[in-house]
Amino acid sequence: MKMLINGAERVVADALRGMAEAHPGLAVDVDNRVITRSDAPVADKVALVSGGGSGHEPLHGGFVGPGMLDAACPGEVFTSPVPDQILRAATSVHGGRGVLFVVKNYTGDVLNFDMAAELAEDEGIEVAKVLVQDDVAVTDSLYTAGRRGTGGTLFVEKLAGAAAEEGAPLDRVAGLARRVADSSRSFGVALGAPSTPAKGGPTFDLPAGELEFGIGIHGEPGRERRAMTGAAEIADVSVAAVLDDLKPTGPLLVLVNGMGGTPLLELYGFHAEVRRALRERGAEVARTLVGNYVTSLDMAGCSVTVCQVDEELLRLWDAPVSTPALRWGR
Amino acid sequence: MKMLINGAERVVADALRGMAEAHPGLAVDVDNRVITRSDAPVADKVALVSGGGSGHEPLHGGFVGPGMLDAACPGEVFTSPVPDQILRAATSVHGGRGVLFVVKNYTGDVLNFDMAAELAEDEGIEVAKVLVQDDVAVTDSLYTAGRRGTGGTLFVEKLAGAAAEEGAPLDRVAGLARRVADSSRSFGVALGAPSTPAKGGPTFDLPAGELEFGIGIHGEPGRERRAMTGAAEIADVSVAAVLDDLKPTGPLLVLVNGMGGTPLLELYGFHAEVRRALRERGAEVARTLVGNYVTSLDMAGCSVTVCQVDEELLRLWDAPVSTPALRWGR
Amino acid sequence: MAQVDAAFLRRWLGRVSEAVGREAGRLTELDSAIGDADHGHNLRRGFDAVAAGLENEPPATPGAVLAFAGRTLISTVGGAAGPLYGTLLRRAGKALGEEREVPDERLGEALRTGVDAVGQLGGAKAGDKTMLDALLPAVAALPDYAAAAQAAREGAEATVALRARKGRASYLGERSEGHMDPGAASSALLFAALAEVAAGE
Amino acid sequence: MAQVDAAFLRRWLGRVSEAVGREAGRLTELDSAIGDADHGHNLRRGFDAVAAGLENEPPATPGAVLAFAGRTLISTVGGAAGPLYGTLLRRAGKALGEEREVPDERLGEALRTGVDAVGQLGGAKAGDKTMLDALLPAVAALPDYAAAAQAAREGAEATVALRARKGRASYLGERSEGHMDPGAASSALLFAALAEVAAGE
Ligand SMILES: Nc1ncnc2c1ncn2[C@@H]1O[C@H](COP(=O)(O)OP(=O)(O)O)[C@@H](O)[C@H]1O
Ligand SMILES: Nc1ncnc2c1ncn2[C@@H]1O[C@H](COP(=O)(O)OP(=O)(O)O)[C@@H](O)[C@H]1O
Ligand SMILES: [Mg+2]
Ligand SMILES: [Mg+2]
Ligand SMILES: [Mg+2]
Ligand SMILES: [Mg+2]
Repeated sequence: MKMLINGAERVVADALRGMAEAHPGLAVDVDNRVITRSDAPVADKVALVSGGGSGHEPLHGGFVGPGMLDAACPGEVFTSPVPDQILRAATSVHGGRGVLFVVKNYTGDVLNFDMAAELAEDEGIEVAKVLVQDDVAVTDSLYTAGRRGTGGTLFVEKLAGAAAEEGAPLDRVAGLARRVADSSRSFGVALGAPSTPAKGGPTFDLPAGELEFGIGIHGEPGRERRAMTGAAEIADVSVAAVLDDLKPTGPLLVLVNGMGGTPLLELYGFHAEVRRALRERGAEVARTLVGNYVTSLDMAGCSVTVCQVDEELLRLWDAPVSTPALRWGR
Repeated sequence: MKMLINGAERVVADALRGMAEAHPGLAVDVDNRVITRSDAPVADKVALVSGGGSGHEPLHGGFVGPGMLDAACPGEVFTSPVPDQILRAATSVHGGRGVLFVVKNYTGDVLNFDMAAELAEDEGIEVAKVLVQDDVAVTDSLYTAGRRGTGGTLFVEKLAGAAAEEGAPLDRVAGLARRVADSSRSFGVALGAPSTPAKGGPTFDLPAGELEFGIGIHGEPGRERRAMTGAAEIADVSVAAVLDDLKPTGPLLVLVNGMGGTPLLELYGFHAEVRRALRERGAEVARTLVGNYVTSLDMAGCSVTVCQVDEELLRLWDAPVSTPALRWGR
Repeated sequence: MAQVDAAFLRRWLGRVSEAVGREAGRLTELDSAIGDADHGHNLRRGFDAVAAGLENEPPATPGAVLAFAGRTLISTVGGAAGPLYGTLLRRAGKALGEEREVPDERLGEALRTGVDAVGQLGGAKAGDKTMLDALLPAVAALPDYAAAAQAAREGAEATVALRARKGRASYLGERSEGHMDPGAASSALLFAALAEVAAGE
Repeated sequence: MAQVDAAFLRRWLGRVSEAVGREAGRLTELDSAIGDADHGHNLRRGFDAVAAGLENEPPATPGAVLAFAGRTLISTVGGAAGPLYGTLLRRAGKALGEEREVPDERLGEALRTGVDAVGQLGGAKAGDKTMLDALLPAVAALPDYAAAAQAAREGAEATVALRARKGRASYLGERSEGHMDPGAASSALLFAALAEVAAGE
């Protein structure tokens, strides 16, 4: 598998150098692998720190900036960051009002962020944590590590980021973040496997006529293989999965997300089918995002995320945001 | 080859439906395949119309909005739009001060836009045309159809769009657009072929250890095959190709563009190498864009575009723009 | 046969539509080697529309049939081939005027006029590895339909060895050699269909 | 052999580093079947750092060697395995205290303490198809190093039939059956190396 890289070991460091030179609004500590707002620490503001394995770009580094994250810690490809790195991020953006860790629910992420939280508290920084676990493909039971965090992360980071920007205190920002996490549901489908630099090729084989349903964003195989089908049916299945679980009673934010290898042309067409399926089920859509936001390297496929919102959350969604990947208002 | 579609014939229509529901700032005429600013026609403003084959998203539809294009006409995948469609776009956005056609230099695009220009002039609309021909991989000689238009199109559309927004008359907007086109150079590399819906699979075979140098954005094979190499060398070759041709004497806009199938993680790493190569050659970089802007469906690969700017062009670059794919300022 | 009427030309274009439908995959395959893999599918869309339109409201004169077909190709095909083939037929139709029947020679002249217009519009010459390499020998052989079909086929075959100087195949430089030009291949289909319809009379 | 010192543990971890370097591809391959294809490469990065650190500034006590190794794994590996293996060694190191030599039994107890900490941190139990399925039988067999290595290997083999209940393999549900757990496989490497070093004494 050919890749546009200088070698598997250098991928993350090279990408950080490239981000540093691309975005004047970011300060990138390449050696310690921490991306912060260039104006951090912002005094008297709750700081948001997130992170996770690399390979999901623009998540999380592309969401650093006013109105969203204060810092992101990218780990190796598909590998959670280490506690030292998270601690460094927290200390460098802490503006005196505490830090919220936005953590996707994977064993590795949870363990490393928890260790970092202990270290940060040792240094006198108040830390709260929100766990994103929106992927309905995973049964949340004693028999699993719990639901994965995927597309819902974007909603949590945007809405909690907006609340922090407005000056809300840590408990309020954390409470709001948890409310958003609780109101988000995702479901993903893969048409092919991603190729990781470490493996040097696809992480699983997917025969020509088959799809993986209920995939994550780390090149894990999905819950189930099904025969290849069209965009309409994939949308029906995905929408049913998220709505049956969420049972929304109010308007939704909708993210139709590309996994990295699906052309935007196809993603827009898929979005049309998602909207049809939502309409058929009587769901009300307040805002939409279509694009590659929470990716899995070059995986062909897509995911649907919905988040039920009220007036406050909608206002926070519309609030200005200025990051490399999400930018509107002012 | 699996695709997230409902059938090859429906791809473009479905995508337009999906765009219509994704972007309230756009008005999409799905039947006639015309995407316009929802506030078009804007009175007393030169209108910018572009278009070309589909499969290059976000180009052009994603660049419709205040500060950039007034309308885009998407053709079938990799197929120029037809004159009727372009005419309809022109008439629906014409605000009384003429229309500028931004045309990528391909035989099909040139012929169809020229036919549309004749029809529009028959209807009393003043039309000017700028031809984008920035791809240095093609020798511009009697023995070719001339240089292709690729990444430079984004610069032309942004800068001319900003000039139009400021109220400049048609001859000024057209002159500026031509100046930008003349100052832009691109070079692209493919790590694999894209798959088109019509063909149902890759448009060319690329053996494991080889790269295509000097590719376009339509799945055409490149000028030359070379042995696979790392990001650093690919950057060296690309930067040398554009700089040797442009011989810049002033600051540059730089676009490090993904072709659709290369992960953003890799693209950032490649950007780092492009910047190194530019530095080594003494080039000055004023602004940068890294991402998938002018794509070739799911093709793995990248291109480098540079555009020499002066103070006026830099001011126009920084001017507000509000489109699905490019958005800043106000 | 010495005269052609509107029905004859409608039969021709109907048969072209069938042939292009059958061969769309092959034409797109040829275009994928040195182009952008759309030629067959574009032409199929266009000639389907032509055939459907001719069936719905059959024009009464040879000139009107060709003009209608040309306009339809221009507004449905796109790409390079749409305006080129569209112009060919539109100009040929114009040249035929309003008569209800024209002699073979007049059709031949009209098609030559159309092919000249293709040359003017696209700026290509014989040997540039384009549709003209099939079209030019074909119209030169008219009004002998069988000879025209053979000339078009041979002209298309001969493009294999050429280096492209026009269209997107020209981007490939010497790598364009060794492949048949897709537009020349579709032009051969056009004249094969013409010969078949003429032979069937 | 009845006593272990810092040099013994440094030899152990050096050999683990070699084994993980050799087997990184296989471990990542196992992780690609039911995980995210990084386990081998992550551990190699971590144990490379451990080996390099131990060479630069060799700690003088068995406890310090393990504590250093644990801290290094935590700050270089990431993912699930980093904190888990890191905690195992850090806790074991703590349990060994400051003595310069400890009997085999004390090392066994310390490693049992470490493995218990892994269970507490990750919340997994025997049979959940994790590294614990190799670690638990291994530390139970200590201080017999050879028996521990064999128990770890058999424990890893036995994970093939299990359905995962922890870690990302649990997302696969029944599809996780039929594959060896990568963490159990790397645990087997750890105890194989320990037995080799012990046998070499
Ligand atoms: N300038 C030209 N003059 C004549 N024929 C041309 C010219 N450019 C292209 N062609 C013909 O058009 C064919 C390609 O048609 P098509 O694939 O439909 O268009 P596109 O290249 O826009 O995708 C070529 O094979 C060639 O025969
Ligand atoms: N909760 C847990 N308890 C014990 N071991 C676990 C747990 N979760 C995962 N593991 C072990 O970690 C291994 C995966 O490690 P690694 O691939 O490095 O981490 P990640 O899953 O974060 O990519 C699994 O094979 C399993 O043995
Ligand atoms: Mg991992
Ligand atoms: Mg084309
Ligand atoms: Mg073509
Ligand atoms: Mg793993």
